[in-house]
Amino acid sequence: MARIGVFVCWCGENIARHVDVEAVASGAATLPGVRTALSYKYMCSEPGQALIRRKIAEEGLDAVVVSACSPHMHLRTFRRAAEGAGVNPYRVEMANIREHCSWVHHDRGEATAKAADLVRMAVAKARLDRPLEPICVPVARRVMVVGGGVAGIQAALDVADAGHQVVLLEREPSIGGKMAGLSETFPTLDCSQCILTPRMVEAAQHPNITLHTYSEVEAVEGFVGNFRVTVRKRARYIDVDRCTGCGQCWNSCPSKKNPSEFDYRLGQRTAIYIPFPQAVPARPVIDKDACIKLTKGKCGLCAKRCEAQAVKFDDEDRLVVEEVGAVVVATGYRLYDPRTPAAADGISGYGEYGYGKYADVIDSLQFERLASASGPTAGEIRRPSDGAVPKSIVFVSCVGSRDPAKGLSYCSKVCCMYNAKHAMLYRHKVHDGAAHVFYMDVRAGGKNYDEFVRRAIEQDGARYHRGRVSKITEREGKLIVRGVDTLAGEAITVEADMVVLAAAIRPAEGVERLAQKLGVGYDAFGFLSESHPKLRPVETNAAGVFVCGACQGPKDIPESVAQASAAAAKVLALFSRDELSRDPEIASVNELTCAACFACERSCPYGAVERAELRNGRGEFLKRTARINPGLCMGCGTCVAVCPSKSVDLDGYSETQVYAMLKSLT
Amino acid sequence: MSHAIRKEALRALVGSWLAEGKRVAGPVAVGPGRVLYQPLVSPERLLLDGFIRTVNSIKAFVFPRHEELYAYRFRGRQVELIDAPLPEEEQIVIGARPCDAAALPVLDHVFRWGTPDRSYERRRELTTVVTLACREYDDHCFCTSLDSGPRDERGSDVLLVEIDEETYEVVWLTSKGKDLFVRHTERADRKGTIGTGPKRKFDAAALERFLAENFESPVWETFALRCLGCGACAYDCPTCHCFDIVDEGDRHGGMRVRNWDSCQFALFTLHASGHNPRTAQAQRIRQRIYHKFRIYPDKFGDTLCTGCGNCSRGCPVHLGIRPVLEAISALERKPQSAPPKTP
Amino acid sequence: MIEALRELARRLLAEERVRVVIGYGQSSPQGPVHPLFITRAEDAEQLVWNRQCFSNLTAYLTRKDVRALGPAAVVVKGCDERTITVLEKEAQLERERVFVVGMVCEGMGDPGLPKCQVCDRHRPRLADETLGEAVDREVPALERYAALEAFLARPAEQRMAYWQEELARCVKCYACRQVCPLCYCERCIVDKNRPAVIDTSATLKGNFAWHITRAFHLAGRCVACGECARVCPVGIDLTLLNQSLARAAEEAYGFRAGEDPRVEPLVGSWSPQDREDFIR
Amino acid sequence: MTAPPVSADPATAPNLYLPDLMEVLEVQQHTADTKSVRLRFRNEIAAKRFSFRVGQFGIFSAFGSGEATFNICSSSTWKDYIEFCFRRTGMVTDALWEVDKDDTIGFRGPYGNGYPMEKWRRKHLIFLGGGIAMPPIRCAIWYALEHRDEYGEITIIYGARSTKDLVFADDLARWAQYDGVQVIRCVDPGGETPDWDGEVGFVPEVLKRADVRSDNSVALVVGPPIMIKLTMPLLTRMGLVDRDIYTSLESRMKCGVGKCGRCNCGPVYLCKEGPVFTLEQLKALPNDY
Amino acid sequence: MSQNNGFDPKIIAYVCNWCTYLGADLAGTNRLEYPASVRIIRLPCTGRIDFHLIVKAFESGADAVLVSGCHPGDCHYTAGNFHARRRWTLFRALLDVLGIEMDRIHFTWISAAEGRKWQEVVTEITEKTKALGPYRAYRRICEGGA
Repeated sequence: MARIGVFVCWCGENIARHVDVEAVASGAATLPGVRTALSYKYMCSEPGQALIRRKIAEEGLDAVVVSACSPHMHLRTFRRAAEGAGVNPYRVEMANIREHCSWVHHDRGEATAKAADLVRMAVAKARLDRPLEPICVPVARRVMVVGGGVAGIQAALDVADAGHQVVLLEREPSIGGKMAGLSETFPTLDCSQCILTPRMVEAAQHPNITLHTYSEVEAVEGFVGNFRVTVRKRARYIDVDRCTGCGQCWNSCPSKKNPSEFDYRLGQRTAIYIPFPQAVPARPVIDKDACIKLTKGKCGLCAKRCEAQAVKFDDEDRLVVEEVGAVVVATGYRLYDPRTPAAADGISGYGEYGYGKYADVIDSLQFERLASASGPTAGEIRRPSDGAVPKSIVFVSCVGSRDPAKGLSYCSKVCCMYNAKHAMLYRHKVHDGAAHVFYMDVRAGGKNYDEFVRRAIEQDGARYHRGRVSKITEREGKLIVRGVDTLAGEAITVEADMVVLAAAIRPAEGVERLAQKLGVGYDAFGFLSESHPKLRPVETNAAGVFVCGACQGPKDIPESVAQASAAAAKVLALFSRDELSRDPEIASVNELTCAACFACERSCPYGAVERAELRNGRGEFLKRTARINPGLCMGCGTCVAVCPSKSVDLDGYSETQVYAMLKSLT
Repeated sequence: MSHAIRKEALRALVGSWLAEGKRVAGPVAVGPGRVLYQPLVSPERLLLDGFIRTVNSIKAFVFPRHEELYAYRFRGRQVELIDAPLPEEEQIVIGARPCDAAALPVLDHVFRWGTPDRSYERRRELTTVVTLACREYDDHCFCTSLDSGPRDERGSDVLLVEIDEETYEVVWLTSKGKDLFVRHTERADRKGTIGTGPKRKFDAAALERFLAENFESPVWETFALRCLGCGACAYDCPTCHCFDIVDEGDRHGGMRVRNWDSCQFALFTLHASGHNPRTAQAQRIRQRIYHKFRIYPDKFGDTLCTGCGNCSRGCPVHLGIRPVLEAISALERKPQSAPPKTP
Repeated sequence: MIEALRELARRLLAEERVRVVIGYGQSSPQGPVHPLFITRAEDAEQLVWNRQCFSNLTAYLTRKDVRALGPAAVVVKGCDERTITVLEKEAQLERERVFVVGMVCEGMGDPGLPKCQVCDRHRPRLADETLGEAVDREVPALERYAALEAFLARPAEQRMAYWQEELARCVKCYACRQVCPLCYCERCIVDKNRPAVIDTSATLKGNFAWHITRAFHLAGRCVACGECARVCPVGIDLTLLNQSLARAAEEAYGFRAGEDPRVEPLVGSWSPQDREDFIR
Repeated sequence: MTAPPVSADPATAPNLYLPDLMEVLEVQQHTADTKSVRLRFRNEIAAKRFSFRVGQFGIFSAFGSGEATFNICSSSTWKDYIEFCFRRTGMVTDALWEVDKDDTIGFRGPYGNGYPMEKWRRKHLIFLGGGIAMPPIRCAIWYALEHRDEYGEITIIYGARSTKDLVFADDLARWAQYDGVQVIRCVDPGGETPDWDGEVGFVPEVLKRADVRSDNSVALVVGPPIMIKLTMPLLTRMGLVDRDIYTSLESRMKCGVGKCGRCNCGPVYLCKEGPVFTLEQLKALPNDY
Repeated sequence: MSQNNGFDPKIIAYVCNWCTYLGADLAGTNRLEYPASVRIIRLPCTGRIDFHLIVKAFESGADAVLVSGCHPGDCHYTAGNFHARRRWTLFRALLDVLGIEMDRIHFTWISAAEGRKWQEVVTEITEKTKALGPYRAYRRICEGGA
């Protein structure tokens, strides 16, 4: 027979005011299996815990029910206390008579009755708690950082500098991410590439960092401390080890008129190319759809020119497996596409702005390239349609952002700042140019941020109009921008040579698929979910997987970098342990009754179910069965629900326990 | 000379019983071609002809499929037991088939063996069985192969034998039965007549001989593959009486009940140790046959089967006892030959 | 057709492609048709094929004693064959160990069973060899669920009353379970008692729990062969329960069990777009 | 012919299935999954009425969970309590596992035939037991020891899978104290511990090795089917005749009074005509137990 | 319908540990009052909640059942609630054909941030259930016998 102690907390007045704690305790004393039941002012206080420990000793208790606050508040506390007195921590239950009772029910009779029920349920459960031991798993001290933007690079360098191996994964041919394409950065206006490139090189040359560019995550197995990540290295058609990056190949490539991804289609590149001069690694890739050799079978000039003989047209995708103990996701963002019609994900665009229709309506990242010294116009602001220098530019804020009607309700956070920056840069380069900014609100929270915006307006003469742009049309090579100035309360029309749309920031393409592979949650917009918005900002609900940068939500550079270092710190904390102990409240299979239909396997979010064979003492085959890998099981219990013969059960929330709780309510 | 009752008079009589608040049960149509013994709500629903046999049997009225044995209440660490009240209500089963009625005296043996089963006894007392002799039969019927027949009187209190379209002869066999009918019959000069029933399908003596030697015999495998292992045969059977005892209740207390059970279920004999003497369906089929045709007769002198054929009629794969017994007597006729290879 | 069937059975056994042919037999010309297991080529002439071949023989494919015989050939109708897909998806049989003999079927019973009235699988599609010629008639889903529709037209209280009366007759003989090709669990949940999930008593309580469970365990699996209802000794129309789930699957997910071997089982897969109009 | 008159008047006849309420006096845990429970009738009259023969069994209730059948493993000579021993294997034993001093459980019985201890008088006794099958032997051993002068030499060979699986270890020690009693404890190979002072090997082997007096002897063999199967022939070889070799069969039982059909094995109902059989009778039974 | 005021309904709530349970905690922290009719059974995830639990709840005398977990995409175990959602959709069809009173079974997504929603939901279903009265139909089933 279980020997249970029930400890009812007053929580000062918090519980006692509305719940007759004495009555609850004396009622509990009569329950089957209960040896002692008493109440105390503050159970979580040191004397309260001491009381529990003493009673455990005196009454030889083997299970404890604390009737107090939420288990999310103090279950750990009381488990530790009970363990200290020799009771298995997993034989401690809590009845939440504060958050779920005294704080929400003020009729003393009702509250007390409910409290009694909650205690009865907890006792019924505690009676059936099996003593459990934490599961220990070794930690592979090696991290994979997914995404080679500024956040990823930062995280990688921090961990690598601490002396641990890092695998840095980048989907593009070069690391650097969005920041590598920016012109100058607010609020200091220092050159983006100038500060980033050294870090890129450092990452590439760091003895502890293995770089996989032009690569993506194919599959993820395993669990915290022991992930097996399969990486797809896309065919580059270049032997990276032989290639010296001399440039002979791309200089000789006849296929020159391919839109440059790096310049957001404002510039062109050859079929064999490096995305930008400072690319890391400085090794080209061949665009197999543009390459004449690969499409038509002719040409092959690059190969002829390559002294290192690094060009290999027969290259293929390769899968490599990396074993790591933790994963940092830093996949960054993409810009919202302002075109209509609605994309598959129900995010619709602004057809009325004519993006994609008028060559001179561009988005902010395209403008960054125009303003960048390494850009297609070598830093001169020239409009795409005819290369003329625009005499007036309209910058439109909140294109997509803060607009639930378009499917995005959030603020993209950085637009206000870069709009000001863009206006400024434009005015610096085109002194007689007119910079109009249509905005909803100017959000310039941050060190020297507001000052920066004010500078744009006051010193650099950017003209700010508070209001949305309703329509953009074209007339005789001019863009007619119609909008309202809600402050002046009048409709205004601006004739512009160019329009720059501050399109919303969205998570990078395909991040949902990655999240599913990693078991990380994501919100309706595809931004990855942190464990706790305040207290665990870089952790996720998938143990051992961390997030940083814009994949978690819109961020500017300093924030992303800070978060990257935070993620690195978490990784290092994880790596400071030889082995991890995991919660043992997991599923297990009754292999004798399992029908081997593997419904559990299909429904397990963690791939923790294995197909196994049951053999007798002499090793003869008896039957097939499902088996749970305790290392992988996270204890969600979905397998229990789908098992037709109920041959799977979940410790801590077992069938017997749930039914016992129901019975305790009869 | 004999006693007779016109059919509509009989229906009226049933109506009057119901009016008196008596519990009356009889054949009722519950679906296309499906007739069950059911408690009657009105005499109109009573079905007297147009079907061969009910799917279920009348045993349910003396041995319900679910019966409280007693109740228990938790009183702290003590327990209070409340004996189940004895059945009080008189009940009349009308339109029973002879093969149903005949099962009752057979069941009496086991329920009275050594210590009598109280509630069974009580229900037997309270139940009056009005049997209707069979004019029709089907391939499944084999009463005549077991020295029974379409007007077997065993277990009946009254036997009705059809005289013509309108009238039944009323033969009362017990005072209980007489009391029910005595003031409601008219004199008739004709007696009810019915045929000789289904042709004999196997030789009971041969069966006896076979069972004496062949506990281990391939014949038991013969039908095992086909048998699905459900309990339809046992539950539709007038004589099958295996039961289970379980508790039902909540945290305050509950009932200990007995439920029908069947030896055809794989778990029927599963021991706590995990050992199971009958792991194969063949063994379970064998047990059913042996229990009915050897064990029970040896112990109590009666065959635990009345040849109603329900086990075959209700069987999802038309198995049941008869095909097995036919196969056996086929073997007995030419003992040297092996059993049919193909089930 | 029947000769072709016997010939095929002979061949399969003679060439030892299979060890047993699961088909239909008949003890006497007018007697009932029952499952038949042919293990010797010379016995193949015992096979029959007529409008009384109700049983869904795939139920035998998962049985230990049948499996023990070795590779099997099974005779299926269009309605039965879907179970093979489901069983394969659920790792209950290796398709290559089973030779599926498809019989073109004009409907069983006279008049045809309700399911035959709305059958859209007169000709099996998944069989290794199909005997007979006929064309399928596409039956609009609505027609397939007409009986269910009619039943659902009754108010809820009446539906509840109906089931209370029907299930009161259930004696828990488990014929519905034993005959079902997809009820292959080694230990049925109703026999589980640590803890007991379902009252074993044939009371209304136990019967509701049982039939809810039986039906729901077939959610997205039941192929509507209708055997459970056909064999119910007390005539409970279990197809109504199965159909309610089948229709929900078809409506909500465009899913029909056993229809397409490439489609993943319904329960155990999901899509973020799944409907949830009933969730607040 | 109609049914013979009812033998007993149901109005006054007792309810066969109604158990007596027992107070738990003591619970003793023997292994990780076996316990024995000592019970006393809560009702005085019932207590006085009650008597049994060793080898008989009872049906024990954990109210709310159900009934289970166990041999009464105490000696019939102990008047103020009875004992039973169980292994935790199912729903009912899960519930019994929870019982504690002062709790209430139900008891029906005694049922079954029991051992013919009178017939065994003035004979040497050989007790062979395996694992959890010790209880049905224990009652007979104690009975014999309580009537020490009526029986000859007593040999007890008891084997378990491992030292952790021995039940009633303390009894074993006490029996060894009696004159003319030889107690041999053994564990399966691999089941021994460094400090194990008993034998290592399976019961049949140990029996072969042991020096056991077999003239004018009866043997009681209880244990797993395999052990019985291997031990019986040895005893025959030692010169015991089939009717002097006894065993007690395990069986699934529900009613205990020959009605539920569960324990039927060939011509016998184990609950009424068993569970104790001689090898002679066993050979007559079909292989269905 | 009568406002059975004498009757306080018994409502069993199966909630997931990570969203709805915390939502209910938040309701407490914010002192949001609501009827004391609900008894929460905390499970790790809605994925763990199978149809038996709903049946069992009614068998144990519940007048209504609430099943609640994380919003789609927020599942602590990434997909548990997606699995659950599919099963519920199907199960409701079955209950409907059986004539089970559908307005006694409630499904909600309540996040850890939605203390207010928890309060609203509990208040609402309590009122609704009060209006419906005790679930006599299922009581009848449970006491129906054979």
